[in-house]
Amino acid sequence: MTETRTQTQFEEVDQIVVRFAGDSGDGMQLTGDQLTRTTALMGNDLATFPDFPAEIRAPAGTLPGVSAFQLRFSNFDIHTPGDAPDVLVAMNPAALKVHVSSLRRDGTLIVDTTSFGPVDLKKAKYDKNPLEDGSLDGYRVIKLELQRLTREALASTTLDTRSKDRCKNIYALGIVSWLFHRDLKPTIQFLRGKFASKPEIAEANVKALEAGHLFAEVSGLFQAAYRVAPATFMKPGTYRNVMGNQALCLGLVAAAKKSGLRLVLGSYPITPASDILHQLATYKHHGILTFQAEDEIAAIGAAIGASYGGLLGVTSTSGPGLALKSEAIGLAVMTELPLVVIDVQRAGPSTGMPTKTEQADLLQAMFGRNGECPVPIVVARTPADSFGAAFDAVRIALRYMTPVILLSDGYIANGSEPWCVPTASSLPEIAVKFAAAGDGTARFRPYERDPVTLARVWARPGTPGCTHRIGGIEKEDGSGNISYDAQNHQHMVDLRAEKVARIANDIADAEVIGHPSPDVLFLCWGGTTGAITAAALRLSKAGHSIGAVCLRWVNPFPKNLEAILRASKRVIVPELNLGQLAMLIRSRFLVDAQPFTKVQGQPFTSHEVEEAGLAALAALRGQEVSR
Amino acid sequence: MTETRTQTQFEEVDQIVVRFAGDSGDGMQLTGDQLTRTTALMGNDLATFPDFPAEIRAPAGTLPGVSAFQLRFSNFDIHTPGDAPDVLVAMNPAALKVHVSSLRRDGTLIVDTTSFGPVDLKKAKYDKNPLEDGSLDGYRVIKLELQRLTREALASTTLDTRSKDRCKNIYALGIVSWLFHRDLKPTIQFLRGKFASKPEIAEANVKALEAGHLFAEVSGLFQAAYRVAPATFMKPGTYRNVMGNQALCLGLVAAAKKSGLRLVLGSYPITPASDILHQLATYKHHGILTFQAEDEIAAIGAAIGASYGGLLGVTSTSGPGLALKSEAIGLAVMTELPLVVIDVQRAGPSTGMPTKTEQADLLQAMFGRNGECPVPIVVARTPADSFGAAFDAVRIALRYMTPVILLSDGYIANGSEPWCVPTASSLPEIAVKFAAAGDGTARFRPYERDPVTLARVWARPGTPGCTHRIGGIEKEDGSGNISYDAQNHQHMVDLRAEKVARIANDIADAEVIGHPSPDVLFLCWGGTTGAITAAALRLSKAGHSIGAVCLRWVNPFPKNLEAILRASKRVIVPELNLGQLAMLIRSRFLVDAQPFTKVQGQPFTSHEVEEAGLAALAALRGQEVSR
Amino acid sequence: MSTTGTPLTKKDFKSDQDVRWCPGCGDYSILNAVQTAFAELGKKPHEVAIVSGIGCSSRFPYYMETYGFHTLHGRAPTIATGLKLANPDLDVWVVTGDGDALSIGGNHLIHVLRRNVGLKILLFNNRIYGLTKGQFSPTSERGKKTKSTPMGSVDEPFSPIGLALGANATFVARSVDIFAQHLVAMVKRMDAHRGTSLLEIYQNCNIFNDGAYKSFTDKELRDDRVVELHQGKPLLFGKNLDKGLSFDADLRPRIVEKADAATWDEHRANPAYATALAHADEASLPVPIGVFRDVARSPFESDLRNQLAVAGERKTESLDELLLGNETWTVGS
Amino acid sequence: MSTTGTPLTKKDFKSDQDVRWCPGCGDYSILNAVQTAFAELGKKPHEVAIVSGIGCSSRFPYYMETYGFHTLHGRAPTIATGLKLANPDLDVWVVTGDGDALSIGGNHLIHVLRRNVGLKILLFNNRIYGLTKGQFSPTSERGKKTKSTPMGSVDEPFSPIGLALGANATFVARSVDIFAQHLVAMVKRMDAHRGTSLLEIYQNCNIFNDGAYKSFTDKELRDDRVVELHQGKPLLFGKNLDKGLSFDADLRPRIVEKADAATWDEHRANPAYATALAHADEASLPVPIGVFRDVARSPFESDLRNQLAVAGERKTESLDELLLGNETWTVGS
Ligand SMILES: Cc1ncc(C[n+]2csc(CCOP(=O)(O)OP(=O)(O)O)c2C)c(N)n1
Ligand SMILES: Cc1ncc(C[n+]2csc(CCOP(=O)(O)OP(=O)(O)O)c2C)c(N)n1
Ligand code: SF4
Ligand code: SF4
Ligand SMILES: [Mg+2]
Ligand SMILES: [Mg+2]
Repeated sequence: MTETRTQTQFEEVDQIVVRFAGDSGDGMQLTGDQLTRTTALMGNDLATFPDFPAEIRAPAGTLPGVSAFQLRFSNFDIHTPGDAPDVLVAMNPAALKVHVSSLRRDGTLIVDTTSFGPVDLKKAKYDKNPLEDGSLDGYRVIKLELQRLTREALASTTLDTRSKDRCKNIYALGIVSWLFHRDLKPTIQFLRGKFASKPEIAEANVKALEAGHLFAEVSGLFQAAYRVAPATFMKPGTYRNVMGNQALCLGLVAAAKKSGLRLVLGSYPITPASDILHQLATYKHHGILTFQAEDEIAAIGAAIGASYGGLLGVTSTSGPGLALKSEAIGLAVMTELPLVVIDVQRAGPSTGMPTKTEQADLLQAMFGRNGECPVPIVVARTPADSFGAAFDAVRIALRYMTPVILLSDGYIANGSEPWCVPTASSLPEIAVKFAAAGDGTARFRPYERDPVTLARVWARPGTPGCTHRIGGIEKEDGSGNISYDAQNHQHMVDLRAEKVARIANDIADAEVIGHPSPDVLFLCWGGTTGAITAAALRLSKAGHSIGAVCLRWVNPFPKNLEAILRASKRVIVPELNLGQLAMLIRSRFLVDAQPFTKVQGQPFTSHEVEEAGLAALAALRGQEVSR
Repeated sequence: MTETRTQTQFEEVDQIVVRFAGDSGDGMQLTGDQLTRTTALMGNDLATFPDFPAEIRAPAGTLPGVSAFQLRFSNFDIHTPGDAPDVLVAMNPAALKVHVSSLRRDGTLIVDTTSFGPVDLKKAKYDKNPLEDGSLDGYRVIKLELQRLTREALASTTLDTRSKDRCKNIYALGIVSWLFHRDLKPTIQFLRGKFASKPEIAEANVKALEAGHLFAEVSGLFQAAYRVAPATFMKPGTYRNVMGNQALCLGLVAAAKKSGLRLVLGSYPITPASDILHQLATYKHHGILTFQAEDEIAAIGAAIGASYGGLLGVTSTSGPGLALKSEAIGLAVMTELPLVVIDVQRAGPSTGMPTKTEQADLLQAMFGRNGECPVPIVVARTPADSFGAAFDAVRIALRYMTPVILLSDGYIANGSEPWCVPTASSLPEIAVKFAAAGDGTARFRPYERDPVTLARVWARPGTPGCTHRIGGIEKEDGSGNISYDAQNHQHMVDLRAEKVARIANDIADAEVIGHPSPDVLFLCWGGTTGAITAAALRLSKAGHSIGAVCLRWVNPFPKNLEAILRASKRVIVPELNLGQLAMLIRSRFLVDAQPFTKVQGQPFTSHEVEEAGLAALAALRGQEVSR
Repeated sequence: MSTTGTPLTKKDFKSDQDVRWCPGCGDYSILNAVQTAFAELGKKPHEVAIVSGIGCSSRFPYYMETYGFHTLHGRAPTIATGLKLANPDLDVWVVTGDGDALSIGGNHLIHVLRRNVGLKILLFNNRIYGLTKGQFSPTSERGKKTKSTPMGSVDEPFSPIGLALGANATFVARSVDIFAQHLVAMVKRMDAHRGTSLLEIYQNCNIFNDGAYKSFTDKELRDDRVVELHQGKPLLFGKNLDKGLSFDADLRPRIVEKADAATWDEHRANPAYATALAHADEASLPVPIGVFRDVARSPFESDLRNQLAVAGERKTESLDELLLGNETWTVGS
Repeated sequence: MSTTGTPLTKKDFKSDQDVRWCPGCGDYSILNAVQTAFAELGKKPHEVAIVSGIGCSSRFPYYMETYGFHTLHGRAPTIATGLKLANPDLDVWVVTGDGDALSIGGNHLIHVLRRNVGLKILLFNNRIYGLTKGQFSPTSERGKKTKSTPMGSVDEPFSPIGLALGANATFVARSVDIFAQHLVAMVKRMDAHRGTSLLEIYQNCNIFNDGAYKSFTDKELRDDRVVELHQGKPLLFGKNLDKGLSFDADLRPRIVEKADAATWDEHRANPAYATALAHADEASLPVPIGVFRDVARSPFESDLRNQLAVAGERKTESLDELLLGNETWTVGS
């Protein structure tokens, strides 16, 4: 059969969307990660979407236990992990049940038939065997007994059966690697590294990988393999693949270094923000201090304390944690200390659906504190964009002496894409000036301000001659003494608002993507940026007067936003909530911005957004005609 | 001199505004309270405004230690404690310094000259003696050595000097009582009650009161005494004087009784909400259970637990405490339990100015939680109106199975006014239905709903056959089982929003005060109601096309609000914040509602509001002309 | 769901929900033991409410055919307090983890203990954060390498029992997930106590902290490494109960001859001895399980309810009287 | 504000702000004692930071000519922790009240104690909420009648020292506002300790809880009602130190002949004896003041800083290297 090897047909395509789905014990995330790594190294553009189950490990074979990973890669500029996969690998009936409906009509379904007995089907809530009842007829179904194949491939090893079975996912990865013409080397390297202390296991996995690859080639089950040429549109530079939480951490560290300040993270674990704590904890050699506190309040307390001490205080959490931090954020506003508060949003309200994504904390970030308590809000728009968002958050926090809330979400946090790595020297310096030591003749005035930014002076405890007291009670401007004076309070409330408003002078203008002066404008923020960018680009390319603005700063808005909004005839605000940004825009500009929302724990598909855009355009044309 | 007694001139006036100001140790609040009681019993309409210092007892004689109490009473319908007092009683230089500027030009200033030495003046930050430098020239100044007068009056008693001096405020009350023709009896009764165990002290106080009264009459210092006839406009009924926090508590108890449920208050002390805890703690004989928890979170936790247990859970706090409760409010939303969360707002942000008033927690109440987490919001508008607001909060919480946030503020909480006491039988019944015991054949479904209100069924733990599990994770409608299903989540998010929206079917329509179809409409909520009502009534009476709507419910809005807004030509939203209701109105109705704001820890004066109304009207007329 | 008739069995306390812990998790044994104990105690499902926080352990109520409330991280004691105040006759249990109870929820825990609210608290101590995938917890040993502490933790752990004693707890005990009989017995002891009873259960998390208690719970080691506390009995351990535990002058526990073993008294008013055991070194001394302390103090909810009763006797007042207050005036029509 | 030259005096630690406690409040004596101790310790104002929560007591930093941070109710330990992590050389003090530290802030308190963060905590215990005008606190005696408990509280109070010991605190002591010399001495002892030191200070609130400690602090009663703990010395009290304190078999403290007095050892590894004293009955036994416990354990912030140093030695990496990571590819121009 060896001759067939040379006969492999390669079909050139411009993109592939593949999804792995299996039990949470099946190693789907690892499999996806490896395919992603290889794909990144092969120079494609890519985007990923891992979809975790809520439980650590729900009972094997059940619907709640299904874990999935989707990868899209291409030779052109992509912005989302794709709507419907071309290829679905389903490792058991539950995975099939949950995911088959999203497979493209005529897509390829690779299904492990090992466990399709009555018990397995029942666990997956199947009445009949889907492999037999014709319900999969529309797909190109490839049934494999993966367990048997893997065991056979590893027959010569000394591993016990259970350990052999654990290599099943890697065998499947081998198959897919052949199918998409992916290099095996990076994965082999990874496996040898991961199991360095257990060479037997390492080699068994390598064997399974290669066996899967060979099987795909020789079995003749696949009509052709696919090849996606490297992306060529990308701007020249050095690239790496990054996940959102990872890029966010790198942005924090880079900004800390550029400001010359040590970073102190106070955090308490919570999905999907925990990885920020984990990641930063590995940067101790960069002087990054991480502190796992007893709760979210202690975490932000420590961050505030660190900032008071003259370092860069950061705290990371998700929605319920942000709720707990609200009182303390107020203290940071009142004491005008720099601070970055990261909220990686998840589906709410309350505990909600912790492993699912949503964008419903915007108004909490804006208003979730007692009193008039303005805080600037910056958002991460894509996995790689999290770097810039974090960098910007630090820059503004230090320049304006203010807490900044950085909103990310579960979708970007765990998703990944290629990132053109900036050189350290290309990053802007962040100037930080502390109060100089005094000789004790003049009383130090902690609320003296920079006339441009209104930032107050920052004195590091320990500095001679700068002793001073601050706190959460209203204070007299300049001296910082406690004040209950009516006019002073008005002045300070206005001033704190003005300080945040002035940040607009220091942030980038909004950019319109797609049609440069569109009739229909999508206005979005955060993690929906990928889907909206893709939709705006496609629709405008197709000749529609549709464009998009994807905000980096939500508070304050960029200065040119109003003009852009007024120039367009219809503003659509796609959001994964019930219309939170829309509400801010409507009240601020009195523009009839229309929310386009979805609250299902899942990101928008580009398709959904495109339809909304076209519908808006059609309605507009209809109106124009009827006028 | 006795013959002068009969010669007393009484000037009939329709209203009086008097303010007492002194050291926090001087008993100004007690003095004010007594004058208020008497005035209430004499059948006047009245309104009060106590203004506390931040400290328990700041050093005697200093500016931060000044405590004040303002009383306005009348024979006509009044809505605020008045802008500028007619009479100011200043017990020391600091009190004079802080309050003299608000005294009406040509007003009467009664000043205790006992402590105007250099040290006293310095403490009050006076460079020169204001009694001598002509700065008080515009006022009718009456200088009294109150300490000496009081000591003389009590010369025959066995009290030590310090105890004698403590009667100074009561001596002053005697003077004022004569001046305003107030009955002494209620105060005498009070003094004898208060000092029942110390009859010597009681009698000394009574003596001081009577001596002050006599002194005022015989000294000839006053040209005339004033008489304010009882208010006649008042609807027939039995009246009492109530403070806001007190009325609020009575509303809670009444609603609990009308629903047949025991009330459990979980609370943690915080100014200005603590009195709710104190007051309810005295209602144990009504079955009211109060629990002083370890913090705000435990307080709301206990309230939620009580509601889960089938009782009426209530929690009370102020702004910083509401921030801490935000996560738990989300749980109550998700588990759809009835709960009343009371926020007596104070000036923020952060610790802010705890003894001062503000209305800046509205957006926190609306949005201060993670995820889409709607909560109805009811507001107390005046001290007496707090009764109805609390009653309504309970009624809706139970009818819709939802947490309700009740917003009050420091100004209404501590202010007082006459209240026409309803009879118990005139209050509406609040129907509560618990799930009936089951026989165990059918699984209990805790998320089955009333088709009209969407309220879920409420099962009291302990009921046979109704065992069920609830929690903060998203749940399947009907069964209440945990669900991560995308469509179910959308359904539940929409449903929770819809449930709150439907409350609009159950609340009173908005009423326009003043001009029935005004060109300029004031839209307000909460504690500014008094000032805005007064302004709207006065201006419309004066022929201006100005009216006002004072909202009882802010979420949802009453159904007829939109029509009212659209019918008026200009909407002004006066608020003690930077424009929070205005922002909700603008985004919801796309109406150019203009905020008119003040953030100074003080209520609006009617005068300020009137000016704003007239300015708006003038601008409108100008526009109309120029069009 | 049966609520009448014949004596109930363990199965009657099983809900219809699939149990979703990792295969092999110690939580399964605890679930089993609690269901067994409840059945043996003759409880009725509808008379029990179980309140939990957030964590793997806090999923517990879903699997019990009783009333259940899965609340917020760390806040279960507060909600359970409200529930118990609302309904003092209800049998209220709290299920919590080491993170839930001692990290974010530490304050609520010590406050219910001091108040002695009639709650029965099962603290699943796996010395790790399970649900958030393996960070160290306030009971993790020093130097613990986890995702959030790649170089090892530097936090000194709490002794949950020591802390509870410091908070003046009236009933404190310890058991182990796999010591099924002992665990059932401890659950029954808790049930008998009036006021708060706290049971620390050593629980294995086989995914993120496997073998945390292996060194003294393994079949072969158990006898020599565990000492059972029995009221009025000497502190003996070893296969043939041939070794003893006593206290030195500084009250440090130490291993002694059988004859010199100290006698255990769980009823001592002063918690000092129990404290001495709670802070004993786990590595060098046998690990105590059983009841550390059991003393009587009136439960919070009954004291509070008593006040209502007394107040009700002292003063009767109609709603009308309440609303009118003491001082009114009338405006005629 | 002088920061150089000649030795500083108490006055150098006075800020320019008017002190705003009620006349007669015990807080004045404490302020005085701390200023005295700081001066005698040769501290420099700019090297000290005082972090407080909210309460009358927490106004303290405003009156001290040092760095100061008046934070949130209950949260001072968290902010002080961050400050100490940021600057381990800074001399960080925490001022808190019984409500601030033990009610809303209880969890943060026990966590800094267990971690042994290098903070010096002055806990002003007046057994009442002063600033909010007189509700009972977690240290108020049972049956306390206050605004929020008109029929008396039913809460069992905490022993702050007992709780701290339960949390594994390394330094715990007690003093009294009006025992000026003792108080100064205790502040100095705290200063010398590495890690967290907690000083409970009995403080009179003459407005809302006047005379709370009168029964043993009054001049005439003091000798018979207070026992001072001294390292290595017997527990003696009485005018002529003629009475002793010892422990019975159950470790309950009891009054004995001078000769039979127990010897005090604050360095015991096991906190059981200190616990026994902490929970002793205040009404019937002399009240202990002085150092209950002083043991060595490395402070949290130095352990954490050490890890940074070790990590820095193990691996040097430029920002460029960090950003690039291990796997990159290049797109040519
Ligand atoms: C307010 C809040 N913070 C953080 C979390 C995330 N979280 C969930 S469970 C948990 C800790 C679980 O540890 P433990 O209590 O020991 O329970 P286990 O899973 O080990 O049984 C954390 C940090 C949360 N759900 N809510
Ligand atoms: C979040 C929050 N809750 C409540 C309060 C109100 N409050 C201020 S101080 C205090 C208690 C003060 O008692 P304690 O700590 O004993 O200090 P003391 O005044 O007695 O010195 C309370 C409840 C607050 N400021 N913030
Ligand atoms: S993660 Fe650990 S504690 Fe959680 S279910 Fe799995 S084994 Fe049990
Ligand atoms: S209220 Fe009490 S604690 Fe507060 S300042 Fe006054 S006397 Fe001191
Ligand atoms: Mg755990
Ligand atoms: Mg106190």
